[in-house]
Amino acid sequence: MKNKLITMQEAVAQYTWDGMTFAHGGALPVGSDCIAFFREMVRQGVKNVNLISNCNTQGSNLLAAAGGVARMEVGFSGLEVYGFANGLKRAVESGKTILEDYSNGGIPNRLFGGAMGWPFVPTFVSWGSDQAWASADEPDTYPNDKKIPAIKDPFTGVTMGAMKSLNPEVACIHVTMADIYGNCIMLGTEWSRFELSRAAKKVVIQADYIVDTDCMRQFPNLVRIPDLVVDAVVYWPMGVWPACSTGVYDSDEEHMFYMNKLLKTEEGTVEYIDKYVKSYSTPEEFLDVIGKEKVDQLCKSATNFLVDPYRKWIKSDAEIKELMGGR
Amino acid sequence: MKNKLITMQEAVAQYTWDGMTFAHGGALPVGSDCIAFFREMVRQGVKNVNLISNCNTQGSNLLAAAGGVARMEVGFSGLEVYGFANGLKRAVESGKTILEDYSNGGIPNRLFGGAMGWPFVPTFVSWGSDQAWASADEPDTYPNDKKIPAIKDPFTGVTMGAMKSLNPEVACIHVTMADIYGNCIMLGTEWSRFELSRAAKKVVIQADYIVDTDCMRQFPNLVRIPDLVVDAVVYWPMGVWPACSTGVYDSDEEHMFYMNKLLKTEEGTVEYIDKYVKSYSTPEEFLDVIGKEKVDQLCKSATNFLVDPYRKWIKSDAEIKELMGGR
Amino acid sequence: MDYSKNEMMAIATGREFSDGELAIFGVGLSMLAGFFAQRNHAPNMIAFTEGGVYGSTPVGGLPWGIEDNRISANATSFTNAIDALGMLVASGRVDNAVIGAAQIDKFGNVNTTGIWTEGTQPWKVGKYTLPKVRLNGSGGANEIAVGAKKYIIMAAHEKKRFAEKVDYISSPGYINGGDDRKKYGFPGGGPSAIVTNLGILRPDPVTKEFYLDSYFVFSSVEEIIENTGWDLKVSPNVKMIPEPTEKELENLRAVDETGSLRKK
Amino acid sequence: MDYSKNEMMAIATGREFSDGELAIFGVGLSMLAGFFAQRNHAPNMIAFTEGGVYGSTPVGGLPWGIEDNRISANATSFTNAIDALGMLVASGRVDNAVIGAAQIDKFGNVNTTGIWTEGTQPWKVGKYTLPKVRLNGSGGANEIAVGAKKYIIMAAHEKKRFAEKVDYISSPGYINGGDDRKKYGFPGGGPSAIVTNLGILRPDPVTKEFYLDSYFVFSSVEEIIENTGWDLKVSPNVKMIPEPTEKELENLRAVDETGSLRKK
Repeated sequence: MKNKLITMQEAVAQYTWDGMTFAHGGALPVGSDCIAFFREMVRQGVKNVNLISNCNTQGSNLLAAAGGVARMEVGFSGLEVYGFANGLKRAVESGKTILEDYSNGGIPNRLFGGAMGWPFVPTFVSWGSDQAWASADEPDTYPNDKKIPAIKDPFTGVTMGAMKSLNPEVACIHVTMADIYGNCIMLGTEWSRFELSRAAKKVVIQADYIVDTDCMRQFPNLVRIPDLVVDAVVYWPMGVWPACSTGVYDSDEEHMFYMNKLLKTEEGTVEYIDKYVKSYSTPEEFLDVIGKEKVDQLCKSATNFLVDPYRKWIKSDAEIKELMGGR
Repeated sequence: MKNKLITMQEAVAQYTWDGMTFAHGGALPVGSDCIAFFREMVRQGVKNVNLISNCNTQGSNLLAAAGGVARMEVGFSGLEVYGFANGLKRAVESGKTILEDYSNGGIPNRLFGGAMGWPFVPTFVSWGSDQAWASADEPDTYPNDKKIPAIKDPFTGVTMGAMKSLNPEVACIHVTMADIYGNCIMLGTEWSRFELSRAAKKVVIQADYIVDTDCMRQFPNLVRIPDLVVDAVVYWPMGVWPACSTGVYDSDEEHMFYMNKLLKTEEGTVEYIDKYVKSYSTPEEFLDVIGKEKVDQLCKSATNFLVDPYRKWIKSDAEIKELMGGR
Repeated sequence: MDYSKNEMMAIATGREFSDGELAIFGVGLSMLAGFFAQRNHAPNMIAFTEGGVYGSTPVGGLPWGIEDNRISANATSFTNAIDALGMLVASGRVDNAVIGAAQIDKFGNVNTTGIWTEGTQPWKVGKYTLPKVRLNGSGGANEIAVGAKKYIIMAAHEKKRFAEKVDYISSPGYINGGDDRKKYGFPGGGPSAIVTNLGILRPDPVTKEFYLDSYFVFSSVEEIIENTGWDLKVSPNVKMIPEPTEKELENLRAVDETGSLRKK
Repeated sequence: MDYSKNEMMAIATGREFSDGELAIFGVGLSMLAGFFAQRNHAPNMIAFTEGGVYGSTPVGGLPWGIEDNRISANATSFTNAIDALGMLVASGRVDNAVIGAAQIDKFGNVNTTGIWTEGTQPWKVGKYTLPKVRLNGSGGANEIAVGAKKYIIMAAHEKKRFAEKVDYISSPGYINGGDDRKKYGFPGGGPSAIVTNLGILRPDPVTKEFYLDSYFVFSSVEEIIENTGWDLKVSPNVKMIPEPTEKELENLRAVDETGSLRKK
């Protein structure tokens, strides 16, 4: 098995392109999405992306604010208690982003179908609602019978819906720990990351920690994403900031509000990108941008004890540099 | 949450009955099935059982040999390298047990569908084969178009099969560790135990170890079966014997062959039941029946290190007795 | 007694939960109402979040989201969305739940997706135009609407929110009323109550149109009718909802540590 | 050189694997052939078992089953059947695999379910009677047959096993030949070879009927025809399969620690 560690710049350069279908996260708005990967997508100016989002997060909010999202299939487009996602909301209301609505359970089911090689999944979810009848992709037909067409259960005769399975071209998935081959451990709910890692054609991992493979051999039942479905691994501390990574850091409430406020306008978005996207290139510089004091504060989480069993296998920055072979 | 610890005798008395639909294991033939629970079913003389078996194991082999299995839906009816399952084979060839064939992936998919509340799951598996065309339940129709009826994918027009979902009345699932509320940790592949624990209407857990709930709070990502889907917990060491429980004991090769040899005939089955089913009533007596030397030998497994992180939370027999409240 | 309208609403919602139920809560008001019920009168209620977080209670304040560390610090199990929303909720297994609504109609259909300029709603013009205001989408509320044995809708009682027909059905209630849910095969039973800051509406057993069941001491039948956008029927037995007891208030405030419900 | 027929068969099977392939093996002969290939010429082959056991190699001898502790002692990941058989195999993701057969027919259909008294097979009498001999069922072989990009069938070459038509199709090959797989929408490509203790058969690119491609130094075209229950076509380029090289034998025997293949 080969060493798959690459830099964030390399990962975005190799695994993203204009017009791609990109799935992210498999996480909730305040949960473990690959926000750092999104920042780099914005920096490299990826455009016209078809997003497969379980939920919106600050990552998709940022990319949409920057005008990079052509289309998005999503279960929840807000930021939970942080309110509406202003960047995305602006893009949708102006018609820049076409938003196709599903539900929080619907997207994981569609990814499950894609992972299984099924062309569709049967569903009662979204059925009998405007999530089935209204389609932003086919706006001129209402009620629409093609987005979630009817299918008859051959055993009971009940008519239910069929949802199209999803096989995104690329997914970036945040995990707590990965080894250099791509074996991954997630702490906290895995939300839809398991099925996403199998449904996507290419998978890039963004990890809080790089750990030795011995950690995986001690806890193989925790390795829900095995190396064989992973194409690249990026080490990026605080990669979910300003949201939280269970066990590692809490969400930055102040920055969540601040970021969302700036994304409300085009000028604010430019300002945000200058300050928090273009202002660094290495993980070390990224931590400086957040600020040492803030990082230390956020990394004191009531969930820290969850990482304790694995600490002895965590690689130091110096060890990781060596594993990166001078990249 | 209530203390769900009960004895094996109570579990079988409360959760099994003649004519029931019973699912077991979600395990492979040499893997973690609830063999001890099957022994008690045989002792209590449960009859006419409709088995939902992912694979046959020594448990279903024994119950079938004893004449307790009316019908079985199964993906694999053998014992892997240990050969044919003689008790089951005899019951099938004599017409005592109706065996309805699926595949090893088909049964988990059907349990998944049952857990999801879908009436069916789409399938290419079993499709275009005699697993679809031949039905032991409806022997007079061949080719059969009702066992796995055709369904058309509304997106591509491809015709595929629909498999009926499964919601067994009761499942017994073996796990490595459980707390008294039914939170469970499995070591080794979980095979189809996750979806089985959600598809079954009642779930009884058979555990190698009882651990403190603090263990679950330290490793919540390992708790793939949470308390809320569990009805009862039975503590039963060596409960998978003569097959293996990853991390705890290896399979007893000698007894695997010996047991299977006896189950080949009715007389042998009676002998086996006398010696290895009716000869004990407590876990302690059960270990005596296996023999201390043999137990010690089997419990020296190359997989033992997998249990190390959890040892400090394992309850002693004395503590468990107290938790059982004098049962 | 001194309490806020929001506290009354949370307590009235909490009273809809019975001991022993399997329940799912969202963040915010819904979680407060649920944990209040558990503390007050339903100690054996089993609650989880759609994040697949089991056995936990909030630590350090109300969570900002259902995957927030504040709800993950003392969990006994973490699984995933397919498990929590699919196997436990959409499947028909959950007994009770709470969802919110930006707009709601007389058959209990909920809109959390978008507000359209009057006359441009998809169901009126037969096509999908851009909403004037994009809301957040259904999240896991659609699963609850489809699968929960019953559930409660919480909403601020205003005329523009209580519409004859919602602009967009994000989470289906009784759709066009009567038996309409049957047509869709939903495992769940539909909404059992709409609890607002003014009172409680319940569905007619046959037509499934929501009528006024009860009001608070600080509201009235007239006020509720005025603030409802459809021709609201009133139960012949319409009654006043008992004020919070001291014990209820004490338990609610123990859950609402930061006093978020007292503010208004 | 001194080697057994079973060793030749395992090596011939192993040669069908290329470096870098994602492969799934069963227990026994299949696993030996696979691990031999990995050691001998396909170091970057990624292998797993249908048990959802990843990254492991056998410890303490060949496993008795795919969930045996002997294959679980040094895994990097344990998942489940839906993942291994559904998401990786049936979905069409796996490159190559090996399955066994108790009975096989000219279109590569495999029977591992039962042997019927001649004339009572379901497809002959239009009903399902009891098999004379109950076999083990398909296990995960059906998933491989449906989903693997290609796969190899290993079988003992005997006339009664190599039938015009199998009693029961447990794992579909090319069904009735030609394009027949297309009718069923299978993601996988079908069997690429039947490797026996006498030689190798391959499917005709158009008719999908298996013809004799090659034989071993210790067998012959005639012997193979005699031991085949259908009118076996022989390739105009039929050739002898090269004997094992010293390196191949060394690598096979390193994998077959207990010498199980040498015994016969």
